Amino acid sequence: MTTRIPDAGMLNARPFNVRLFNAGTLPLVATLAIFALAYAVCVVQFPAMLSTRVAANLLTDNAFLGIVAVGMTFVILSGGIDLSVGSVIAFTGVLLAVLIGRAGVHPLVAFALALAVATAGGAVMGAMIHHLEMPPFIVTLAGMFLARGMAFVLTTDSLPVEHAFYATLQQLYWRLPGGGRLTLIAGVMVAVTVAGIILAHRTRFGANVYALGGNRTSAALMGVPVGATTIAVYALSGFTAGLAGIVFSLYTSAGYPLAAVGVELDAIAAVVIGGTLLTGGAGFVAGTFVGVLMQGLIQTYIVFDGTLSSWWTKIVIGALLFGFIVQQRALVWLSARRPSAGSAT
Amino acid sequence: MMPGTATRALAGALPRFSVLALILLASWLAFPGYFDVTVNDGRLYGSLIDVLNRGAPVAILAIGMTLVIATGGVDLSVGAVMAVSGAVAATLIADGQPLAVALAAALGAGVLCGLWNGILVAVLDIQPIVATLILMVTGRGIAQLVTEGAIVTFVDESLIFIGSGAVAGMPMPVVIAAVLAAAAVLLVRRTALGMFIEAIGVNRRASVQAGLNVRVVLIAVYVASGFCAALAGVIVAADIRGADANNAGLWLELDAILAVVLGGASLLGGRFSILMSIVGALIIQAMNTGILISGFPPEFNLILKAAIVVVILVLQSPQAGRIAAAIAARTGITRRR
Amino acid sequence: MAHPSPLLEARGLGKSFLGQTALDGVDFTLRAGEVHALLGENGAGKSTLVKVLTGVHRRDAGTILMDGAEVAPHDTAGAQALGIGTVYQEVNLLPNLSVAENIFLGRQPRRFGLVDRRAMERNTRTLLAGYGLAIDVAAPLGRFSVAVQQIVAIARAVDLSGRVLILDEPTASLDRQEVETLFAVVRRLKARGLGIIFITHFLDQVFALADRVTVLRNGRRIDTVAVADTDPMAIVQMMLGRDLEEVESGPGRPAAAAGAAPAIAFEGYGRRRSVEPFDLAIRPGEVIGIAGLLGSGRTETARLLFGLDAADSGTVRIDGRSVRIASPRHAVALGFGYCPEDRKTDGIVGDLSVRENIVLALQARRGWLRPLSRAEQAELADRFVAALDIRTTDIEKPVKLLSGGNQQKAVLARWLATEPRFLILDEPTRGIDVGAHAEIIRLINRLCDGGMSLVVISSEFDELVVCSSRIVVLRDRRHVGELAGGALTATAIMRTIAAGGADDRTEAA
Amino acid sequence: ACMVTAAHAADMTVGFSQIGSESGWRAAETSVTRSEAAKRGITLKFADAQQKQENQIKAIRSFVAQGVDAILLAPVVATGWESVLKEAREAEIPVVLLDRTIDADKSLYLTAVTSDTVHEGRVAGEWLAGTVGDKPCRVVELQGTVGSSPAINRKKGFDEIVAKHDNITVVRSQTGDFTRTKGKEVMESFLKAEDGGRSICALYAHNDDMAVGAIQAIKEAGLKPGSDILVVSIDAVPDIFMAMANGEANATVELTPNMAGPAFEALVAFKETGKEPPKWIQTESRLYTRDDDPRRVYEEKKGMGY
Ligand SMILES: Nc1ncnc2c1ncn2[C@@H]1O[C@H](COP(=O)(O)OP(=O)(O)OP(=O)(O)O)[C@@H](O)[C@H]1O
Ligand SMILES: Nc1ncnc2c1ncn2[C@@H]1O[C@H](COP(=O)(O)OP(=O)(O)OP(=O)(O)O)[C@@H](O)[C@H]1O
Ligand SMILES: [Mg+2]
Ligand SMILES: [Mg+2]
Repeated sequence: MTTRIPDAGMLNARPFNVRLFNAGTLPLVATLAIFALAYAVCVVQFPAMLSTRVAANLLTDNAFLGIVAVGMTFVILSGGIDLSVGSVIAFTGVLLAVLIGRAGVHPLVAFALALAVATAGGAVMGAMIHHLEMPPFIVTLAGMFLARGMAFVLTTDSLPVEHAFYATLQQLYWRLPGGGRLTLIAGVMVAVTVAGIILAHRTRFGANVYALGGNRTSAALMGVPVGATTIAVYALSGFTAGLAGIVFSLYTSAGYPLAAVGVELDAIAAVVIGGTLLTGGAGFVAGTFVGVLMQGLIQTYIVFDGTLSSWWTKIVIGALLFGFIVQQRALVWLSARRPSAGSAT
Repeated sequence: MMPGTATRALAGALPRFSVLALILLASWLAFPGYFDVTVNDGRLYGSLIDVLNRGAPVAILAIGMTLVIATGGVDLSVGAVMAVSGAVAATLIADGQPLAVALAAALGAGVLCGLWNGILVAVLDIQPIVATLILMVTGRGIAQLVTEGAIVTFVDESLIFIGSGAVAGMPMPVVIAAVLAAAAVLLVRRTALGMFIEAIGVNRRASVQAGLNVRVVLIAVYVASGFCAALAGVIVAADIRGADANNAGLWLELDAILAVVLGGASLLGGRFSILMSIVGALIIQAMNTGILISGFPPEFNLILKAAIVVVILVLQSPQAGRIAAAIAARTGITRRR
Repeated sequence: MAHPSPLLEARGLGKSFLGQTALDGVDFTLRAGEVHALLGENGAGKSTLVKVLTGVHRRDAGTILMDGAEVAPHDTAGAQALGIGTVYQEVNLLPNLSVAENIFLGRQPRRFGLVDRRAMERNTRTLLAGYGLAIDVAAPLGRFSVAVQQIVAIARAVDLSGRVLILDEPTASLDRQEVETLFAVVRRLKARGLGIIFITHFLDQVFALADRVTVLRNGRRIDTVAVADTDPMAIVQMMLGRDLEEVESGPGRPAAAAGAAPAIAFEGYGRRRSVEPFDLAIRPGEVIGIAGLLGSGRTETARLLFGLDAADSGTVRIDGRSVRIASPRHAVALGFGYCPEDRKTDGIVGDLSVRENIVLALQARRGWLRPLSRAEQAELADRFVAALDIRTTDIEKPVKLLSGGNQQKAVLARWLATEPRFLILDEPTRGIDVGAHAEIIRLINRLCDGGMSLVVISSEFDELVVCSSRIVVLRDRRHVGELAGGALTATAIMRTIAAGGADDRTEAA
Repeated sequence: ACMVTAAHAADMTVGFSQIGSESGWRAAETSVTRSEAAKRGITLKFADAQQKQENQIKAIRSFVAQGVDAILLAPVVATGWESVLKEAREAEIPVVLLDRTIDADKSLYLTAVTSDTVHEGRVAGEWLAGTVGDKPCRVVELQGTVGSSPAINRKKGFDEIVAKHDNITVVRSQTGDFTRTKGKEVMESFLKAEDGGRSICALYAHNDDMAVGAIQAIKEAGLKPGSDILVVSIDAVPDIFMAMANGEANATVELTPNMAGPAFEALVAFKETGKEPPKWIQTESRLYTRDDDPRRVYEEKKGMGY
């Protein structure tokens, strides 16, 4: 009997179905491949799109979205959702404009304050979700109303921000050959993404987030601090939303209560396009980054085309989105076909 | 119903109705005439009627949305589908087509949209939120394409009647919503559909292995949602005697989802109650009407909304439920669940 | 046990769920260096006791002491901090995380503050090697069978437990080798002075491993005795409160059915990368056992037969007509049924009531337009709750709130309710107590006499031998042999497996 | 004085960053712009920003990247354009603002073709003051989208006039989001709150669409819009003229959708002769009442793509 124990080991040693890449990273690979393909197609049609200018703009113009999407990725990985981010961006912008413009606070101080407020707001929502056991959807929807409402109370009009420091920050860019400029905020976005990747895949917190998304009760039974993690996740999302707000206010040097309407949906879309499951537990921050660029690319393509009416614009955006998703599905499906259990549905 | 489910249903209904009552009461305090209902040339007339009438479209959306959410999905496209169906109905009527044709085309368009969503979700296995996001963007474009961005106005009384007519004093939208709700409840509870939908929402793998035709059920719920959205779209267009492709149903998908969640359904799928979702829709509308009637400056609308939603949250949270149960127990009222 | 200083002690533990009492003044002591078996019928309160001890459930009454000092872990993390490692009944790991992450979740090795994957995976491999498991530890856990997952769960708990290890039915779907390995590990820990709580329904395992036994019935502690001073019959008597009338043992099903013509015939049936083509002819009233080691392809064979995985070779003929089984729906329509191995993910629909879970498959076959009335459903549910002795307060209780064994019974009931002509059972008696076990085997025998054919997959070779008329032996996803008549013995199965592997041992390595 | 070669209108490519298509008026502006460009043989690159400033900024950036000859910008909001317009200036591409000015250094754009939205509010207010004379008049106001500059300015202008007349008071003011549906819903609540509308003497709506919605609400409440309750609004879209023709509305202030015409004039002149146009080309805010043969105006405007 005992002689056969190693034998059993041998049996199991047969690497269970062998494949090109592990099903986990597959959506990411697919997303990347398709983005590359899409960009190539664009360039073929409009050679001008190859310029460093366009590439750099892609980063700069989507910086705030990219940043907020990183936070959103964590929320979605944990099996939740955060609808408040768009409003928080607007609120932060207005708050900064008021603090700097009216109260004459130095921008850096204002930044710190804004980040603190946004993070705290996120934490509060997380606490409500955990302790009141209420669906994230409603809690963050309330947050969405509140943040924009506060923005309106601060000002209904749009406030410009004139401050030497802002000007200098905006002038901070690295001119690429070919007229492109890698701006500060683009740098911030990339930095946040990298930080997100590390946080997600290289820390205990990250693992706990995935655990939560996988199965709350199991996670609890494995000793994951569910409450603390939930709160931390929404605090993080609040923080990135605040940071995105700062970036947006640098981007437009103004605070506007109607800014960033519907950004939450763009962010969620970017995350999901990036291959993260909305049900939580599976996905990649890197994928989100590509998802953001993908959306930016679609916008740029439309503008370059320049012949589309308002309605055709919408239709084409949808069509491109569809084409992209379907290709992604196809790729994943083709190489993810497994003979064994688990792929039941 | 078996005692078990009966009491469980009651336990679910209580907090929601009390929330609704609370909001109505608050509005009444803000505006004494709130509960007055008079008859004005054959139509019931009063704030309460407004709540029902204005709440009808979202309630109708919520019916379809409930089924979709029960399967663990979500339909972001309902707002856009409203715009499409409204546009189709208006343009056809404006071309002098008979009501029947216009209605058929409009609802047909909705069903097609639902079918599209359903196939994306059930066959291509795309995550519902993205799948329907596609139509959310495209749909409004299509609607504007139909109306060329203009507001198509019409004067056809038969269509207008659907929006602002009245049967036995009740505004038409309310009647339609009521009938649809009744039909939907019968459809899911008097057949096995309801159980299948819930089973799929709770454990799709197990449902497949039990021999359910999961794909067909999924497609069916999205079609239902599309149909409801189309109907709501026609009502909204008829109400303002014109199809506003740019704004019809804008952001209503959020209200619909909120209504369902307020109704107690989980976005992860599973147990659902169409009636509770409709109560959810009424809660939302009561809130909006209350804010309008209260006379606060509009800058505060969102803050009020947020405050109210938070209150609802606390009232409906299981925690509150437990506390209530404890109090009930102490005061001798035993509530078995 | 010379020095009876209780390591873990519980006094007068009480727990009730919404009016239903699950634990009622239970006293329990665990000594250092002992294996303490916890026995009882399904629904007796074993898992609840474990969950109360580890702080998953708030206790309503009673105190918990460790080394004589009162402790109050209010969640698993707290329990782990106290050195209590637990494998809960349902494999409670995270299918979306890698095997390594599952084992080291919350205590990952770190370098420069960052998780050191390489180290983590290295440690995992060495850890699992100790259980004869050499799998790709970077792959998501969900990709592995329940058996593999169970071993991983055990490995994690053992690694966590400094003082106490709690195992709630760890051997449910393990075969002899894994059980042996597990026992070896447990004995090592015992020697190290840990206290081990061991829940199982296999009495032979109790007598092989445990020092003392505590028996629960209806949430009450009946007695705690030293294994040395008792015998199986006595324990069964304590568990059931009555004597167990023995099931007729020996080669259970007469090969009599052998005469009849095969009703269902699979020929050259197989699927690439899954199960190599095989022939299987099933006669009415026949019970075919499928034996094999973990990963040998039993579950995959079952999935193939039921149309869950599409076969890419071979044909099926039913009563001579050749048919296509492209999906479970077809299979169900043809009168097939399938109790999956993993009741949690593939079986129960947790939030639905016991009633709904029982009627689900039947209703699915009738279609949505021909609903069973509430009355019919209730009647059906009541009948099977009685027949399989499913312990539940009422048939409207969400099935996820039932005890593990009772959930298993509910899934079985779902298929029996469809009165299938061909039923596939993958580890059917997983977590089912001796009393119910006997009941179920008797029921199945009756159905087979009524003409139902059966395929049973079980890691319990003895159980297979008892109830089947033929046994197909699998190895490495190949059908390597078939035993019938007098050849039906556990040892024969072992021999076939070993022999079947002989020729391709090199390929396996 | 930054252009080197004098281009001809014919071979001019102009990028047009439009806010979106949120209203009939906006659609009209777009189609008029297209036709005005076509008239002059200008190739128009059109970008719809879906109401998002970031999209408009993206659009301008890629116009610059494509090297268009000029850019038309209908800004969604007054602030936040400096940096991107600087980029345009560096690329020596003149920018013309449509229907809204921005608070930024005037050197950043060539000229702005807009109406004075505060003035529009004043015109509406003066009409009302003139009509009611010194009779007391309780006014309800339907505001545009909270925070949008037309809403803010049209309220500002109207309030200026109201302040001058003690007999006129704005008793209720809520937002109708510039849409018919909300206009109707809000008006319904106004009517309830002001005992069935009998105590309301006039409605001031920030745009015609809300007015049209409100008119229906008034009718359903059993009152006569246009006589029981005076209706004055802004934009002059066709449907309001139909309402006027039916005696259900009283006055509207025109906001012409033809902003591009003057803009192109200025651009062409600038490109050919290099002469700088004035920094602000104000379009007329004409008042229309029932005396202006609304039916005729309706017919005229119907074809303009409202
Ligand atoms: N969360 C819960 N809510 C309500 N009832 C519960 C809950 N958990 C367990 N029960 C009930 O408590 C009783 C004891 O359950 P428990 O899981 O402890 O049984 P068990 O001894 O582990 O049975 P098995 O051998 O089948 O695992 C059962 O009747 C079960 O229905
Ligand atoms: N050694 C292994 N490595 C990886 N996955 C495995 C292994 N063994 C089993 N599995 C997983 O378990 C599923 C069931 O496999 P299989 O049917 O071969 O197991 P089995 O023979 O039923 O034994 P058991 O069910 O006890 O694992 C397989 O589809 C596969 O996903
Ligand atoms: Mg148990
Ligand atoms: Mg198996």
